[in-house]
Amino acid sequence: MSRNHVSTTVNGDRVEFLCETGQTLLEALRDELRLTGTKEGCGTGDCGACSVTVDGRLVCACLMLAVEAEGKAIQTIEGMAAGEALHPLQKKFIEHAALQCGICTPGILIAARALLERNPDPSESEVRYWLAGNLCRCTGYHKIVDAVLDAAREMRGA
Amino acid sequence: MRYEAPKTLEQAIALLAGANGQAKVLAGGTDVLIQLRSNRAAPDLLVDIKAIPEMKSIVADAGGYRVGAAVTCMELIENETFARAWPGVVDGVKYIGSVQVKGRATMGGNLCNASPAADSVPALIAAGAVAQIAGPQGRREAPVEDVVLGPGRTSLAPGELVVSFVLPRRAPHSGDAYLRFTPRTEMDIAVTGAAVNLTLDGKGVCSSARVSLGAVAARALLVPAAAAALVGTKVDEAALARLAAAASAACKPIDDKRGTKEYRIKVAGVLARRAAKIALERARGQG
Amino acid sequence: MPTTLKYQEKDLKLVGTRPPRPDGVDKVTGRARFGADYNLPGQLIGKVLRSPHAHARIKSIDTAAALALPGVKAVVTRDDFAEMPDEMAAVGELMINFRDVTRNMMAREKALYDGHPVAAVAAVSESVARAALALIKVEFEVLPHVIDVVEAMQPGAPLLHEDQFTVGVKPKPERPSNIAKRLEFGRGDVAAGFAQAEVIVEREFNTKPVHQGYIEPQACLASYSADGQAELWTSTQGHFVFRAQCAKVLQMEVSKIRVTPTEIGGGFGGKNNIYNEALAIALSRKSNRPVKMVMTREEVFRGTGPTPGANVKVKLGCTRDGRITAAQAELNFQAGAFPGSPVNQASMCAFTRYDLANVQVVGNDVTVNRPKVAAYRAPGAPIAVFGVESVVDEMAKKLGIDPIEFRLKNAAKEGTQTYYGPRLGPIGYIQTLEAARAHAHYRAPLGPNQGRGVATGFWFNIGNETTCALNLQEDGTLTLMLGTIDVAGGSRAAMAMMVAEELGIEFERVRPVVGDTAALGFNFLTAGSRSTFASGMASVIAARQVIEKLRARVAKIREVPLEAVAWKDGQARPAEGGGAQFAPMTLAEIAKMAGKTGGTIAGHAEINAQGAGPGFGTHIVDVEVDRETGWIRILRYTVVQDVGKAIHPAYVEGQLQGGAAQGIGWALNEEYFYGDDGVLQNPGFLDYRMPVASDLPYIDTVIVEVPNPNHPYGVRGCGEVPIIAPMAAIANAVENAIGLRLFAQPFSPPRVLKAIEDAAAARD
Amino acid sequence: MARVVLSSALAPYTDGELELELDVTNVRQLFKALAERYPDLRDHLEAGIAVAIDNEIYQDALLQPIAPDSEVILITKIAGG
Repeated sequence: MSRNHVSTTVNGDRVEFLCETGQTLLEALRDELRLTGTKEGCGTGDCGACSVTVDGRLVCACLMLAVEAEGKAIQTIEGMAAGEALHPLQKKFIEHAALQCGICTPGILIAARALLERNPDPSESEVRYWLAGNLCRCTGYHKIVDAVLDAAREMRGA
Repeated sequence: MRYEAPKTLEQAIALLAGANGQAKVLAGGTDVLIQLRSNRAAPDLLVDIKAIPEMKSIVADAGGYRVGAAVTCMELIENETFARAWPGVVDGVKYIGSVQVKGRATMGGNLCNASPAADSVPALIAAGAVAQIAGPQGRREAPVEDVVLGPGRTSLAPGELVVSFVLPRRAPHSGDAYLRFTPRTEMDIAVTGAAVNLTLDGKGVCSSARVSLGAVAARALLVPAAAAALVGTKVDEAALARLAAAASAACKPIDDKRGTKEYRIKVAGVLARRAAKIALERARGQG
Repeated sequence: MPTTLKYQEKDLKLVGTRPPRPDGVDKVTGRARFGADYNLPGQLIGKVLRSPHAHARIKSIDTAAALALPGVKAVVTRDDFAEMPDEMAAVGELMINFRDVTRNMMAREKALYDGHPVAAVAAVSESVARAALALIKVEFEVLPHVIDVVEAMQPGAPLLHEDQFTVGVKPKPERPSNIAKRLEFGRGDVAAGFAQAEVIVEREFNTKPVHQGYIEPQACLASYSADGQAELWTSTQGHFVFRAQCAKVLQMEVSKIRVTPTEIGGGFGGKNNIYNEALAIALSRKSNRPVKMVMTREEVFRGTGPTPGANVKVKLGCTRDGRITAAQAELNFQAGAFPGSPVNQASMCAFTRYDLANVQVVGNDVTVNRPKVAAYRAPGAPIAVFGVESVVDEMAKKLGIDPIEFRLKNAAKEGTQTYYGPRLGPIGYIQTLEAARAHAHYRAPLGPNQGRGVATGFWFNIGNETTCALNLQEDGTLTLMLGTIDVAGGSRAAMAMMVAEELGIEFERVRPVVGDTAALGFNFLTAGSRSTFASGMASVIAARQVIEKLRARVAKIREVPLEAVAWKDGQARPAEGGGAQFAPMTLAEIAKMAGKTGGTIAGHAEINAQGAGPGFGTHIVDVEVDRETGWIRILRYTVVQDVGKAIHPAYVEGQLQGGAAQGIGWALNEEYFYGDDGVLQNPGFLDYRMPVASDLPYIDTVIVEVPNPNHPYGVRGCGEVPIIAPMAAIANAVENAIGLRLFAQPFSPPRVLKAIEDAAAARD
Repeated sequence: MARVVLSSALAPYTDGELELELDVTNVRQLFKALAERYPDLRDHLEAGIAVAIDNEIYQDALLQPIAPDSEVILITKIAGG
């Protein structure tokens, strides 16, 4: 099977990899680049565990082919903290007990950051609808919503 | 399986034509990748059309709009002037999947995937949108309601693809709306959908209307009888009741995991009525 | 050291506070490693071929073409696993019929459900493995199937097991049946009780199977070496239990298998038993390469355990003044392809919230053509309670008594005789009812088409086999090695908090980790809401052992009598009235000297924890019903629960909220939807419809703390009770909103609208 | 003699007998005596019986003492999710 060569940027680093045409970005991240922080919960775009941003746009990595990453800028959970300094969302998730098993957490953090970049002051309802693509089975979402709202408050300096 | 990302429409058409029907167009990929994964599709060639500028642009054109078939749902939602002109079309687009899915999914893909439950299609039909189609034989146009024939089947000839959608110039006092019913608030497939597009005259009387229903037949339906219930009325309760009855009467649904026949028929009428009320408010609010 | 520590009230510094969980940073940075995140050099990818039929005889399996495909390294089928005797065998605490385990893992004579494994391959890549599956030829003889529990109980229904005769019926039946077991619980005389009743309500309910819905699919990695030793990394609720099951079906010695548990992406009971693990070891043994197996979401739905669908009949008799005189229920539960539904526990949970003189509960465990049930959070209880609490609510309404008042009139309390055996010890049921009645939610105004519902739940909670080790490190920090999986609830944090509280040191100085199966002796699953209770008990025992050793060491170092040394605030100090003065020693100072004064200091505990305290909860929910579409919106939700003691209140709240959310999903939309061919139609998240964030409101929590006398901090356990009441509470709220009672779960819009229209038609 | 009460769920295995007195001093002796008296019950004892001794439930506690004046109730074992 001939493989495609892809050059792309992941969390600011130039990377190259080979992939089969049918391989998804999620598979390339996890299996070729060993960035396993992005999770697979369904493989069909229904759970959001594989949320990443591509050129700033929030997407499911399972619904994008790896070959389509050519020349793009990808952000994954591994690039969210600045060195040792956690992103405010990461800090608030720990502080608010907004994670339990943690399998949905990377995807929810990436999605929440994308929300706050567009809307620094979302309402509870806006947070809930924006995160509707991210399933969590442990928390009932209560503490996740609180953590996002609190992070937004802190990031606004309010 | 080969992957190509042509930069021009001509190249894309040539690739599709040269693949003897074993090629698949890749726009947002939110349906195609699932088909690949489940072995429901096994093409030799994927033609990614997202590098073609014409298919990625939103152009205001003589009062109307031309929306590239590969424009993502999020790009369209974020285009505020388009959303003001065609809020009902944006309603439909907003219902498609999650924010993540909308970051990739396109109206072109939503149409050509040919699901009877596609959320943007009834809204486009009600809007009177025309699909611009290109293929080995050149370009042609078709009303959106004529593109899909049934589940998974379109009227596109081999090698043809939808390039863009043209939405007409808006008359004053016009409004459109799309509503769908799903058990969950988000992340669901329409059990039934209804789109209403109407224009009022200076006295508030409905001068023209188009009504379209989704997920109640093998493809999205244009329902002239439902529209006729509104035209010539002030869209009052009696007219809305006739609209609902006509909408329900037009349904030819199936029973499946997403809903029963009876349910779809009943709710199609309810949604048509509710969508008409929203369209009416929007028309009244428009200069 | 005793294996049970009694509750002692004392001033607490750490227990009851909210420190950050030790697994938090790894989980927010993507560094935490779950089942699918483990890889080994040279690993193969394993994939399973599954039956496309609900019921079919397997006439032949031809794997030659698959084996011939380049890149395929091994194939296993039924022929690769030994026949197991039809008898119950102990796996630690669990009694399992290994004849069934081997058949569920890999079909033998027959495929018994859509998704039943038939063969497995290991190949160099995912795509080669998938291609190999397509090359395996299986000759099926399709048989009639049965999924509905009532149909399966009828004489003449298609039989899953031709040699299955109903247990629990005397004399032994002459004909085989899908009813694997009948059981009956009773107390008093129900006929006399109903004769005393002035009002009787009798209703029938039906529920569909629902899945645990953990977001992480089952995933494991196995490596079998030529010397007969195997290593397994897997996402599990009990690595010791998985080891035992693998050893048994692979006929290996237990100590030859070392299981390392990964972070687990949700379990809820669904990861209590092996699926791919033994297949992965078998494939690794055959291929001499490590084998990784990760399920797809579709495989999770088709192949792993949902909870039963059920048919439930409930009859309640009452006096006009609201005293229950008799209670009766029949619970018919789908077991799936093999016996073992939780109908037993469900029977015991059905009425235990009430103080009843006359009770009868009959349960039937019924085999049907769908995956074998797995445990799901308070297994079976929500199903029974949906029926019972609906009938209780209807009774209260008939009598014109407030639903909480009615429950209080009949509430179980300390000393209440249960119908399944013992009297209840100290419990907090009445306290939860009173807290709910006092809550602002209970009095808040409601709008049109809105209604409020109340329901309550009970779960036993359990103890069981537990071990741990607490090692003082040379710098005075401690490592707490636990043998129970932290399935999500934050039990690592809770255990470390209890240890730090005992030792009088900062939480951060205790590092809790979950050890592999070689590090500790046997531990039962994290299940039954037992972990913080039992592992907490073990951790406290270990901590007290460490304190005793620290005191003894300091006595030697300072050359004073043992009685002269007290342990307080993380230091050895002169005991008041101990008669000797000496310079206090901190933990760090002792640790530094430990090696030169007799060796390092450690505590450990190996217990079978007894004395779990039952948990009770009361839920309040407000709904709004769209009469034109049948859509139910959850407007407000409050969970009140007695947890004994909340070691880490935020994590307890998380359990209460998460359990309620699962219960809401169960009530509203979740169901296994089968076609006429017995094939599952909705094996994906899209059409299975678990609640998303926009489907739910905030879920308020009220924590009630009535200490369990059999735990040093009063812990009861809290994970299971919150899923029990939501279905009934929502049904009761809908009834209050639109005057219509729902008898079939899920309360999906088409069903609710049909009920509304049928009721309207009946009125006309 | 300890007073032994069997959960009604066990009636099919004891010909309906649900209460008896036994001279036993721990759970292992109790199970042995019951198995001798009710052969049909033997498999169920092994397969999942818990005992409540004076209303405290014990699972898998063969050596748990039973006092002469104890009330012992046999119930089915409880697992969970």
